[in-house]
Amino acid sequence: MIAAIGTSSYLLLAALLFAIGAFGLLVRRNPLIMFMCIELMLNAANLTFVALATQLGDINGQTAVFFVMVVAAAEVVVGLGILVSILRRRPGATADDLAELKG
Amino acid sequence: MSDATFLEYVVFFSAAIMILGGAIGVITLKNPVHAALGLVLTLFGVAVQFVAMEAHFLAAVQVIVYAGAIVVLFLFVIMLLGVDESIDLSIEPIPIQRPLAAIMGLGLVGLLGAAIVRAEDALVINPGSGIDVAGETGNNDSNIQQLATNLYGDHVFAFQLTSVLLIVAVAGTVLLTRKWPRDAGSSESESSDA
Amino acid sequence: MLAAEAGATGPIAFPILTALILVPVVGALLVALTPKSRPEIPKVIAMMSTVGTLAMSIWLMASFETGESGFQFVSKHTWIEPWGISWHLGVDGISLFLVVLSGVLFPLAIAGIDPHHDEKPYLAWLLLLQAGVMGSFLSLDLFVFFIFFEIVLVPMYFLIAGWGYENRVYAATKFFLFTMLGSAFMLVGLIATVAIASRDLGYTTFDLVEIAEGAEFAASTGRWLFFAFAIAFAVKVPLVPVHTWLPDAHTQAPTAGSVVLAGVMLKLGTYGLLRFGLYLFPEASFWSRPLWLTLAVIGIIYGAIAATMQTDLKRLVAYSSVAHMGFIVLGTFAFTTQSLSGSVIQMINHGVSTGALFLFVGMIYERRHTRSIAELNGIQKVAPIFAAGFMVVMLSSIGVPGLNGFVGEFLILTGSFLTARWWTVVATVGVILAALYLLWAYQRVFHGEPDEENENFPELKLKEGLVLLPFLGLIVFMGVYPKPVLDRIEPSISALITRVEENTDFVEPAPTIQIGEHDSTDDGADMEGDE
Amino acid sequence: MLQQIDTFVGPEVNWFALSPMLTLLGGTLVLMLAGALTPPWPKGLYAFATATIAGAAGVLAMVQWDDITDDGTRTLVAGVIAYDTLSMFMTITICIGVILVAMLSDEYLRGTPNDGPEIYALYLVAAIGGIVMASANDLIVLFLGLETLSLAMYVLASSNRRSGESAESGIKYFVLGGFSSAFFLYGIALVYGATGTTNISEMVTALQGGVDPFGNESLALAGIGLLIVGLGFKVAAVPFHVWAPDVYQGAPTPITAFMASVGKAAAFAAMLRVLVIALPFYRDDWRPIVWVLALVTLVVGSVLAVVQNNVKRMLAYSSISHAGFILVGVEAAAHGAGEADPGPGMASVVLYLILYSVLVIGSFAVVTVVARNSGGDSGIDSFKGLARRRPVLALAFTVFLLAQAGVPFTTGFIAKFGVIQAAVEVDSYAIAVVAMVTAVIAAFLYLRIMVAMWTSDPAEGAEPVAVPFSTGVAIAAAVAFTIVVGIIPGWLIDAADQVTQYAR
Amino acid sequence: MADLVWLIPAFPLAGFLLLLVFGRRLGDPNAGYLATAMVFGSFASTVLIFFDLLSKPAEDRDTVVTLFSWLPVGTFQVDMAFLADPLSIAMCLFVTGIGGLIHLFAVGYMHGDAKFSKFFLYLNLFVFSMTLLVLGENLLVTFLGWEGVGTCSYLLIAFWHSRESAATAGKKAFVTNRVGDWGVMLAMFLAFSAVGSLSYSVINESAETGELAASTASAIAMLLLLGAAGKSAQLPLYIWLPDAMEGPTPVSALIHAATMVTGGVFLLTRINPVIAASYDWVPTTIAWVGVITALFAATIALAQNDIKKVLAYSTVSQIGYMMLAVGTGGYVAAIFHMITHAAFKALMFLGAGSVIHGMHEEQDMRKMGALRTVMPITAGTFIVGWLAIAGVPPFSGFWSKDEILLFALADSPALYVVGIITAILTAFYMTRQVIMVFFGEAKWTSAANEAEAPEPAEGEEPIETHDAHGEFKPHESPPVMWIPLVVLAVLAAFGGVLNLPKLFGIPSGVSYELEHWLEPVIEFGEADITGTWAYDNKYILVAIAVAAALSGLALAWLVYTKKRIKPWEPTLFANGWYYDAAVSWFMGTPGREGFQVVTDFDAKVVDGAVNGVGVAVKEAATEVRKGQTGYVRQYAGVIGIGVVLLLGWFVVIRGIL
Repeated sequence: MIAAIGTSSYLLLAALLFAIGAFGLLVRRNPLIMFMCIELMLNAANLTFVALATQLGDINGQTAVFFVMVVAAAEVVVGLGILVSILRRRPGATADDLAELKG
Repeated sequence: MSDATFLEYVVFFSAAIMILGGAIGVITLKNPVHAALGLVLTLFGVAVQFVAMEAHFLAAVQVIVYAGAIVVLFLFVIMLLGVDESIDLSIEPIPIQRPLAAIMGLGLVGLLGAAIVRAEDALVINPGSGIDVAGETGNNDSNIQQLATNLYGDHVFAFQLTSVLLIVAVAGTVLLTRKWPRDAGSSESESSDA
Repeated sequence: MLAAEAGATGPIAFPILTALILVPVVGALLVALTPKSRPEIPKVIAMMSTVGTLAMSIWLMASFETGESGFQFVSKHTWIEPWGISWHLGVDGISLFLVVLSGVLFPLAIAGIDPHHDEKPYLAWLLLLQAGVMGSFLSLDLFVFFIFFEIVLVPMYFLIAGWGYENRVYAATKFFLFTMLGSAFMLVGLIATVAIASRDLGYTTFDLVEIAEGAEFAASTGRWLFFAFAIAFAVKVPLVPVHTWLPDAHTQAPTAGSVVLAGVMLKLGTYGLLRFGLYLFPEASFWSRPLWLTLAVIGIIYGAIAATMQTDLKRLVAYSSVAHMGFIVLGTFAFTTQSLSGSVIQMINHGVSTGALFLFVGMIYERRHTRSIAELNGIQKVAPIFAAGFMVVMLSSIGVPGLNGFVGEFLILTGSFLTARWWTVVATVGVILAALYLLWAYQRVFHGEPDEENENFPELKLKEGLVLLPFLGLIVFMGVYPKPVLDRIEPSISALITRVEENTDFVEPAPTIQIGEHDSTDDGADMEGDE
Repeated sequence: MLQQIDTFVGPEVNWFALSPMLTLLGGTLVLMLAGALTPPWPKGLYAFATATIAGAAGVLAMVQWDDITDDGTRTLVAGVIAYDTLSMFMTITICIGVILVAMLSDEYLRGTPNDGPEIYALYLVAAIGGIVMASANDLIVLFLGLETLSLAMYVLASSNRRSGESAESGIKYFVLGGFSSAFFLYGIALVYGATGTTNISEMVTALQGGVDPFGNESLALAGIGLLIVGLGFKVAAVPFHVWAPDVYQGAPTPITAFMASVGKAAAFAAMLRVLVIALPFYRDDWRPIVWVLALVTLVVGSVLAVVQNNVKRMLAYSSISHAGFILVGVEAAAHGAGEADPGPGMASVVLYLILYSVLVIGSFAVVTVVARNSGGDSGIDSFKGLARRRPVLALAFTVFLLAQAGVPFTTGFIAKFGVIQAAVEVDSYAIAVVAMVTAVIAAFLYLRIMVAMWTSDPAEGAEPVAVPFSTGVAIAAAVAFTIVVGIIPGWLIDAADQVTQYAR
Repeated sequence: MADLVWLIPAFPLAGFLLLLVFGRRLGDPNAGYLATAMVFGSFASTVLIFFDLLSKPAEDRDTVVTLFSWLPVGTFQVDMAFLADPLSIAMCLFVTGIGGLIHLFAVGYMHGDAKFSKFFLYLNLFVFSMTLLVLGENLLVTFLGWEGVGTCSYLLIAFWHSRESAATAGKKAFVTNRVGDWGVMLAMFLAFSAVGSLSYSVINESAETGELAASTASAIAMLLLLGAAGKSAQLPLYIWLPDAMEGPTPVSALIHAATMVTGGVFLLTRINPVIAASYDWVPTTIAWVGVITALFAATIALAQNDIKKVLAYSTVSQIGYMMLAVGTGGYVAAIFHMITHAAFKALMFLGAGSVIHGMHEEQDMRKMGALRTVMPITAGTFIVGWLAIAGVPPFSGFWSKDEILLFALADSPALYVVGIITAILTAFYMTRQVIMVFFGEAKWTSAANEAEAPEPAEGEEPIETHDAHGEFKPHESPPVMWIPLVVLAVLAAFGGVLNLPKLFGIPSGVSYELEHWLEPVIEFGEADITGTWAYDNKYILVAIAVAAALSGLALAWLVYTKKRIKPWEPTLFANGWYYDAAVSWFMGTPGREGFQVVTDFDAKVVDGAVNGVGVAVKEAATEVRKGQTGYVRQYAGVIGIGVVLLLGWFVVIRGIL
């Protein structure tokens, strides 16, 4: 008899996704893709929320996910706004090109 | 019964593959457009998992908002700015960056994994619990109702707060895209209202 | 016990001590507010305020209850109620004359020295400085003491950095950071003292007297706390090896700065050791006395040796301060009535003598624009009166009997010999060295034939003479008739020693044989003229 | 717990209790609409309106303060908002920050395309976010507040489109901010998993006795770790401080002032909420971390500040070391977390926050004026001889710098004293000593600026600095506050001491 | 009457103050006369008090006059008090008396000096301090005078301070004396810690009653001996005295011959009970220090050519005799010799001054000779002094020196032998001097040329003092200068009557006057030599002494007049056994280098450490800030590492435990 899929499997999956997202943010230079990585991390969090909500039989977790989605949307909007305003002036700039401020 | 569990397995693993594959795609594909598509894949996978966990409404929202709005937004910007030229990932200008990333990634997986595994015994799913209220009430919209009640009940303040968040988005984009010397279109702001 | 007497004295009608602090502050504000169009006003205001302060301090001394060991003119008002901090001021024999000294030095420094540029801020800073030192000497509340102890850094920093000589910024910064580092530990120790004391007292208070009377510190705790305080004071004194800020600060500071620094600010350290070392932590101070005695003796010899080899006259005087302050610390930690009284009176005398020395060096710099001993010579031939004045001050600094320097040194050594014999034997060597470096410097600067730079060295001006006169007067008076001062100091000192004896197994040694008793009666008032 | 839609009744809402936030929200909307519909207002009016609104909110908060001290604390709107002295104290702090920043933004924006209502609207809305963070009784709400604040900050940081630095700081702040808030969110998720709730009150009850419902704490622990990451990022605690210097330097100076005051205040308030109030039963787990964070933050902040040559950057690093000081206070608060007598830790933190906010805004106000005069260059050279060109301004800056150095008779000293006292009360001497020593190192930095102002002559061709009216008022107010409260701080300390009666 | 003792110092003090204010206005010579008058005033009051004491019974011939309480701290009570007793009054008599004469002489000698009034200012201050030293009721008042005279001697030696050598000599004198003062101060501390007082009465009483432990007494005595060695120019601290001759000659006469340098002897006499109460080796040490110094200085005097240097070394030698007396318990003899020595040495110094004056500041005896022809009075008086010091009866020196030798023999033959040898040498070198200066052929005619072109070193000295005749010729000094010479000559000749021994049927009524006078003070310490072989055979001693003196004279006559024997003046003696040179070398080279090392240590190591910290912080900061690269991705990396560390702590360390 095979054990049913435990919540922990979902959690592990989420953790993996989260790690990938974080890793991506560190290795990718294209700011857009860095945003995407952040989205990946947020999704991992969502997955965790839902998994735990199911586990706990508590709806709050799902509500949280709902809010997270709104936040993600707003974040992307603002982020892209900033990005656009930069890339307008400096087309094709990568994250590494924006390093005048240092020290 | 065992079919059910088997089906669960199929769903879970296929979705997991979608998620991880998409994620890998995001961080490996050179072309941003492809990366965006990878992101879509991941999002869909997550949506599937939501369904598997009977969070139907969330699954729907996931598809609509994420895949629908956000990714479109990404693609839109990519098109707008034409940042589709690809960056060579084989070279890494910052010396210790990759090792750093590796340490962090593995560290995260390892430590979070450890935490989850240690919590596992307490987390074995027990069918029947969970939020499958359909069984209890026979009302198929139960999940949505539940969510709604919770949203407008306990979380009404947070719900209202999201509007403030959106105000920020609006004001921000207005500010960021106002014409300074010569500057066209506040396209983002419109799309954010969508 | 002290608290009781303080209560007995009670707050008096006119809060003179608060006035002593506030008058300079007001003066500073007025100076700062004077319009640019009237450049002569600031000095007038400054003089008025400092002279007023002086008058008050004289009145304080006059109406001081001789033979009273407790705190007098106590005024106490709640200040920061939630932290148990109160504006608690008072004087006793230990602080009285330091207050008077601060009162005396500032008007002279302001009258005697001209800052050359930006007089307005200069005077404002000086006045704030006076308020600061007054506050530190008068406060009986740990918090109040600390803030004054700390605040004096600011005016002094600006005085050095703004009106100093070639290396002023370096010196000022060094001075500021060095001292601040010391008080960093002190602040922690101070708060810890209060925290621990509050466990005994049952309530939180920063009141020095209440803590000293009410709280019992376990030996180990007390020692830690004491050291936290002592570091700050050791830096301020300064004791070798944390003294190196002093030569730079002294050398680079403007003359008035040096005068005040040597005259008053160094005393904050020794005063602190008395007030917050011996009084607050008798056990710890007694326990650690070998360390302090050793450091003091090292300071005496080391400072003297370093002074001997200096090529910069002002630096030489600065190092001589290190040596002299060493005597004070020696006396402080010898725990005898003589040595402690000697320390207190030596604080005054060192303030007067070294202050005067710095004035002279300043005048030399005004005339020759150099402090280098090598570039000065034969001044006595062209400016005999100037040289004579310098000679008197120098002799007092050497410690020639009949002048003030001797009184303090001799009392310190006599007293220390009872409890710290071998340290004293070494310390006395410092007396020889003092003669060595000062006379050598004097010979190089004043004796010989003046060369062409020095042969037009202007003689002492009347104004300068008038500024120096009080110094010389004090030097002679304190040397010949220190009794009135000693009489006011002694009761507080004996009280202090009693406190140490109560808290340790220390017993002040008495001479082994006692023969005959002394009648210091028949003070032929007419005969004093002949001394 | 499921009821039919028709029978649904939402939680009762105490509108009065929410009035500060509502005022600010209303103000935001008015400004937004004004921006969209009305022709540009006469100069200075936006700023004035903003200040008025913030002032009104602050006054309301004070009124509520009495209300709270009279009939005690409670939670609002289904228990997601804490209605207590802590939130009110922070509300007032934030409102003061907004007022001052608005005053010094006016002139700064004059003549730029940004001279519209949006910036001010963002100030107000960010203030809402901060207040929510400070008074959240639910982690999700706290997260939303944090995002509101952060998003506004991202925009503001990059709002000066003429300067590449501004844009760069914006993007950096955004990327790293998103990164860290993802951690924070994941942390919430894990804690939720461990405790079964995101509501702080329920969390505390769930954790009573330190045992979580599943008898296994590893999720909770991991979650706490991630929460600290998120918070540490917001308060710029080493090693999560990396963004601060660049962003502070790159952002428009008034914005920097806003970040350093309102941003920090809100973030630390959130930290108190999450760690001290929500997780007292894990205090032995997170206290050492806070200790270490405080230590490295103090050291790195002060040491790195010494070698900077740009005043804005110096102040950025110094604000990092100040964050270290506040962390010392948090560490002190940790000892008494959840106890009947929590000790002076929290009080010292909020006291430090309000005092430091005014200080730092004042400092940046001076920098705004000076940098503006020297074509936006805030290098230390542009401060040379300021005392000759504008003695009063130099004096004001000196006051701020001395206060930051912790010199007596200024609020800076009171703040440091409070924190050190709190730390010593709970016997964490080591960190107290370290804090004081690093304060000395940091003092060197302030001395450098003072030397530049007082003892060196102005660069040739440096015309006297023009001090705009509103900015001047702001500076004057800040100086007055710094000195007056520095001399009579009793009342403020009393107020701060009350925040330990928090609701949850 | 005796309680007017304060008048004695009061006069010179008044003089000092008056000159301080009006000195310049009075000018030359009135300032001088004022000062002289003051000193004679104090001499007069001394005489009055002397007779007052004389009128009292011997046992209560001491009066303490307390002016005011000086340093009252707890058990430590020091009064500004004077003690008028036989010893102090005896000292005061010759201090003020001879001092007055020297003042008078100086009026003429310093005539025309630019700083005439300042000179007398200092002189009066000196007399004031000296009287304090003598009259002090306790060690501290004595110390006050002790340091006062030291300071005045510093000021007066360096009086012509633009001359480098003078300035150096002054400094040397002060610092060397300070070394002695170290001993005196420690002695005072010890005395206070032992008996709780510094007043002589208490200290001596405790010594007499035996309450003062022998060890303590010895320590006090030895420490005071160190002080005495400094003040009285004994080995090893004598080096300052020869250089002190840089000062004006009246100063050499007053301070460095007659009065100040005897202070050490006086101090030891003052505390004679303590010496008596200490271990036996203490007085022995004193005696040997004295006698060795005597011999040592005499040898050096043999080879000096500077007229004043000879007298200086002879002074050292003579004081050595006094120390010998003190060490052998002959306190009366010591004081006796002190008084006679004061007379004849002052006489000779003033004579030398007169000679120098007449020779226009020439001090080298090789350029003199046959001066008796041109300055008869000076020559005559000088010869009296010469006979006195040579110990030729009946001149005063003979009596006092004989007394000392008596005690020496009573103590130990060795001391006596050395004493006699010294006596011979003394006679020899003094004769040598007299011959070189006053007899033989005149070499000063050749010295004329030098005088025309005076050495730059003496540039500021007035070449022509009072008579302005062109061509060079030594001349007799004016009356104001020779009158004192005559008076002193009389004293030098007949001073012996003060303390005639019972010999050759001298009526016992007049014998041992001084001894009876001093009885109450020194009775405890005075050694009782009656019954010793020496005491019983005084005649032999007298004979030996006379023989010694005459042989010395004869030898010198043969050498320097008859030229029968080649003069033997080894450079070793001429250079004072290189002792001074060695000390100066040590101070100059290793001592100075040592100081330099310490100073460098301070600058480099101690201060270097302080600055090093600052540098270190900056270095560290510059390193660390390199980490702040500006790459947002790297920042993310840093944060990530932080995350991993935190999770590590929470999950692993806290979680697994």
